[in-house]
Amino acid sequence: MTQGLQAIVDGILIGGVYAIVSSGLSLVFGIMGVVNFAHAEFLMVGMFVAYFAWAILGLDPLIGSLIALVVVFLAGAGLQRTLIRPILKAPPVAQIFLTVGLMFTLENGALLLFGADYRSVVTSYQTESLHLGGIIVSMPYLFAFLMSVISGGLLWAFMRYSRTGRAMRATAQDPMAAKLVGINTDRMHQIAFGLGVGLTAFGGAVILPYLTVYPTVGSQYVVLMFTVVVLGGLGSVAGAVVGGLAVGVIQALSALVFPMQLQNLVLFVVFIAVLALRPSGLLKGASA
Amino acid sequence: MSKSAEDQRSSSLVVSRRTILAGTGAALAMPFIARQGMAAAKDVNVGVVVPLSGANAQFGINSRNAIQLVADEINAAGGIKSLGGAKLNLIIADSTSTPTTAATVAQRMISQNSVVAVLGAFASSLTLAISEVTERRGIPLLTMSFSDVLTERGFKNVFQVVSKGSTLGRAQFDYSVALAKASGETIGKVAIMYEDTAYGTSQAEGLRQAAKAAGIAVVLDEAYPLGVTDATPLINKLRSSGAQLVFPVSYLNDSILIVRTMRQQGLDIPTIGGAAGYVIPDFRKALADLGDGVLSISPANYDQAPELTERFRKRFGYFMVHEAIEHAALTGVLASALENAKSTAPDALRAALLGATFDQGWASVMTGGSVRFDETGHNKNAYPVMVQWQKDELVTVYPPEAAKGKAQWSKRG
Amino acid sequence: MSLSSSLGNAGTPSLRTLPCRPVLLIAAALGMAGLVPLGLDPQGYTLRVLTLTLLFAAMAQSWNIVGGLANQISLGHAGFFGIGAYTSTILLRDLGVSPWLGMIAGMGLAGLAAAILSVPTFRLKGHYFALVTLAFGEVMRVIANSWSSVTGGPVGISVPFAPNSLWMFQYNTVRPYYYVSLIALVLVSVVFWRIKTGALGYRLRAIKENPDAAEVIGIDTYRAKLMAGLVSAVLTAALGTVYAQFSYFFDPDTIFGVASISVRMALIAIVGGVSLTFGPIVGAFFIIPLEEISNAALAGRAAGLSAFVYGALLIAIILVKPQGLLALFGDLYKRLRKESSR
Amino acid sequence: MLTVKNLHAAYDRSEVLHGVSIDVAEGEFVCVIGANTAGKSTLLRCISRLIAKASGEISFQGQDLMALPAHRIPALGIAHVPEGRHIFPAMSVEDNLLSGGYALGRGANLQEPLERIYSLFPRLAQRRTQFAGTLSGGEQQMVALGRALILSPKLLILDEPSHGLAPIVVDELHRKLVEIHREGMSILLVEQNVALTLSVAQRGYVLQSGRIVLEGPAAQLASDDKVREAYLGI
Repeated sequence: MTQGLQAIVDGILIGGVYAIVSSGLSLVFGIMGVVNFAHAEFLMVGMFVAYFAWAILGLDPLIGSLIALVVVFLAGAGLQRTLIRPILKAPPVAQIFLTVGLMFTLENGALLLFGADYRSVVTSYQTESLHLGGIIVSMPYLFAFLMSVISGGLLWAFMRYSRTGRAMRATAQDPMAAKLVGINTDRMHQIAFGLGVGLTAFGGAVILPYLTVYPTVGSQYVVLMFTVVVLGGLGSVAGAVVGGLAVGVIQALSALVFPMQLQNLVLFVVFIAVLALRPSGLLKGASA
Repeated sequence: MSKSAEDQRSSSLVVSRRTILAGTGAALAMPFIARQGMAAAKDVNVGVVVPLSGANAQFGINSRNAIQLVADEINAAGGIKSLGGAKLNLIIADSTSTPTTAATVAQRMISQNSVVAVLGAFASSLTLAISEVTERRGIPLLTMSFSDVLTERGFKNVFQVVSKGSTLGRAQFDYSVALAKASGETIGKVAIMYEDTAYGTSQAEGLRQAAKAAGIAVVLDEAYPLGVTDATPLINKLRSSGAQLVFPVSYLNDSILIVRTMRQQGLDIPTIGGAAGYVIPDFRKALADLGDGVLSISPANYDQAPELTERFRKRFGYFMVHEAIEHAALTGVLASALENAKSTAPDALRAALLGATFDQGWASVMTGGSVRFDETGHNKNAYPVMVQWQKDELVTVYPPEAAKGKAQWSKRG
Repeated sequence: MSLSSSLGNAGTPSLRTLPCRPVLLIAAALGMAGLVPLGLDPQGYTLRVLTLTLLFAAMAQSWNIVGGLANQISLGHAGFFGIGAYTSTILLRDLGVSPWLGMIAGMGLAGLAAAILSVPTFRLKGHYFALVTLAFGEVMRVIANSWSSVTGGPVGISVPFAPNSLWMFQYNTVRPYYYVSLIALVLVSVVFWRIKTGALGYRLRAIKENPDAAEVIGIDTYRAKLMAGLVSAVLTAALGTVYAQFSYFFDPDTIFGVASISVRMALIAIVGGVSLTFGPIVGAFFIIPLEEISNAALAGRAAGLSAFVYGALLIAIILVKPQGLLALFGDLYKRLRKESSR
Repeated sequence: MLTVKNLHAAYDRSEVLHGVSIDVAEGEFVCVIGANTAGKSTLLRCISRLIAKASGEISFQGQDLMALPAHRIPALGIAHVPEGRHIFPAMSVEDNLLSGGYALGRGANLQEPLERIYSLFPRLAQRRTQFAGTLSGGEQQMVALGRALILSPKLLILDEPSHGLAPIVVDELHRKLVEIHREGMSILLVEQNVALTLSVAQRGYVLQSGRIVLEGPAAQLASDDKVREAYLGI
């Protein structure tokens, strides 16, 4: 019983992080219709930014995450303009492979710039945990989860209530009509891409206190992020949240019954089954 | 330069002309490669195939650094004297993380650069793939990969300088039990956690065998996927297993995750790592004080030959990690063998590698102070050591003949 | 003026004889391809690279049946490739069965896997299809990695060493593998071309242009896609056996690799020109040597540089011509003609 | 206020408009009628700059529109209700309406115009929080119209607003248009429903295969024999 409860708690904590990391990917797809295979690399970039903010400026990664968000937002907006915008009307295969090329470039660019060292931060709370009854809640996970919840909430409010958020939703739902009401859809794409990769970088920064950063760290998350996003329904930020929590809990619970080795097998079987039954994800109809 | 190598070179030039005539894309590569091979007429070309990109890049870089250091020293001291002072000319290439590519790269070095031997390729899967090429071309492959299979297939041209994975696993177990006993603790229940890679599984098999032989219960025996994003489920299982010792066999990312998660959950049973992630400077940097006292098995350690390994630290700024030590030893062995063979012909070189005990210069940097290959090509003088993080240094604490410091068993690593 | 106009005129007759030109060209190329290895070191690097190029061209060509003709971007073809490689190698290792027979067994299993996979995927479109197939490849990898008693697990599996033998599909030199790969490429290309120009190709095109309209005029969408999927999977599995026999050793990460197999198969077809018969061939003769050149020229300098340059080149190709290299060559050809006729 | 001169436009390689010229004066209600493929929508899309491949002159109140990107047009006071409505289906009715005021800039007060729309279309007020995609066709057309009107444009462009609507709804819609026009807005209307269109507009153009073949006061067009034969089926 305690074990099951513990697994669910762990699953929710990690799932919240999956959600914020994946919602950026979903945002990019929802608004631009581009499947970005390089997306997980921005998680790596975010971790590096937060790492250097810690190593040079002495900032806790939870604060460094804001720097990561801003820096990667700007970089993403620039990349959108130079690389993504020219292929928005190209066939999907071309988009997929442009982003695959970007993935190679970012991963190996990081290797060239920072070397292959494994870096991680030392925080005061790295081994602390709360004991609630029989349940252990580790502090770094809890902080990462809370940061994710807060930023997820801010993203939701931004998309729902702000003028730019409304314009972004309009662009996603009907680009032509968006132009007709005076929305600069190019600008919206740029913001969406910047925000999408920025959020993922932010997610990377908040998990840095318990993880390690190295150039290929993004590759651990590629398949995971797509699983989350597709489970929730491509393009839906709310879906990414549901998908993230679902993946976290599935992983934690499957470890109780099956060997850890089969964790991803269980996940993918659930993934394929969900898509077979509900081809547009768990949250049908909801949109960015 | 030997006759056969000359032949190959001229044939490769013919080749390039024909392929250009044939108009294939591969022909574009030829001028580059042919020129590389031509650059150093009198040198002995040595192939270095290590991962320089992808997840294993760090280990590939460490290995390359060590090989470069040793080659530079040998060249500075006058090269291979029996070959008229020929210099070691390293042909370095990226194996990537794909065995096919690694094998192709090795093929290229043999065909285009006439390398006399190949060093590499850190990961066992890459080395196995390369060995299929070197064996068919009769070129010696010198490696520090752990895989048991490497020297158990009857291949004549594979030389493995380290203890095999299963030996490491057994030593990891036996040394730990001995250390526990020495501090008055009796071990009844242990846990094994390993990444589901060639390295993890073969070392876990060694641990399992040793536990069986010692009659000690393995209460958790769990493989997990390499590069997990969350170790919590694993540690939950460990906590409820009631093990007195844990043997995690993992690379750095997972090692750090495992140790941190254990500490967060207040679990401080002794942790005895399976080399890899537990014996590199980044481990200690990442965990700071948490890393202090952690034990690990290691196929070699820098405190065994400090006067040599300090040169590495001086040049590159970090202590000489085990894959660097082993690759340095291999380079030293290769140079000595070339010296003895007085020839770069593969047969002569193979004979020279098999015949002798290498205990001079960098060849002596391995545990036991020497290298001697048995008929399968395995270094029978190698044995693993138990090391412990004491402050920022890795100190050899077991077996007694190699120990440079005392094991702190009470300090719960 | 007179010179250029005469050049322009000279071009006209060759246009009239155009229909027979491709056949001649193909025959000449095949003849050349057949002769090339005779001038190369039979164990050498160039021959190995050429062999891999042909093999990857054949793989990309079989991917092209699903990815090009049926317009379903599969990113899980490594699943079928690995089934082929493992089936023949396990049968050879445990029962001594000839890899040629093992190849047929692997093709059967891959066909079965494709049929099963089609159930959850046939209704999925575009990105969803791509992602489910990606998951399929990963599922196969996890199974091969965990089922150690049969597959050898993460340690990998070696093809037992045997003397030269056609029946056991094992050779000490690269040359025979070159010819096997060449024949495989020709066969797969012929299958591709027959499908493309045949009834199935017509149906697939109709589905690609307008799936709803295709249903209305009585095309069984599921059947057409399933057929394409089956043929593609079966051919890919056969090539898996060829690969296993050629490389002698493989492990789950390699044979089921997302980047090294699945994405690369698709990438080669796309870079060359998707759904074109010569696209995968052009793509393979570009990508594989490009990987080699960048590794040979740059890997010794700085870690990651060669892979970085490779990625940047990919980006550049897609930005310059999203339709692929063949279209790019077509543009260049047109421009050259224009300039020479000016 | 709007002048289109010698406009050519093409999709891919085929030219759809071959030198079209029309104009709309301040406060005028102008319609363009023609067959399905005559190029009416293309003409309107050119004015809103949705089609890049166009040449000729388009000016609005002396400003050259050809030099501007699409998203800069609404701020000049031109609102375009596109064919097929193109509302934002997964946004609430109110968000749809508010999005119409985007061109007014960040600080604009949209509350007043919003109330005006609600009083014009009371049905929308009842459904303000509902997703627009869940409304009926007629209601969706109201949303599309309301989204254009919230801008208080000088020129309102409508493309087939009655398409696919029930006759009763169409009548109501046209009454609203007349009402809006009376309050001083210029209107440029494109419709299939020629009879109805000519009954509400003041002046009209007949577009045929990308060329203007006839123009004049609406009443005169409605009584023209060729128009009656070709479009009114009489």
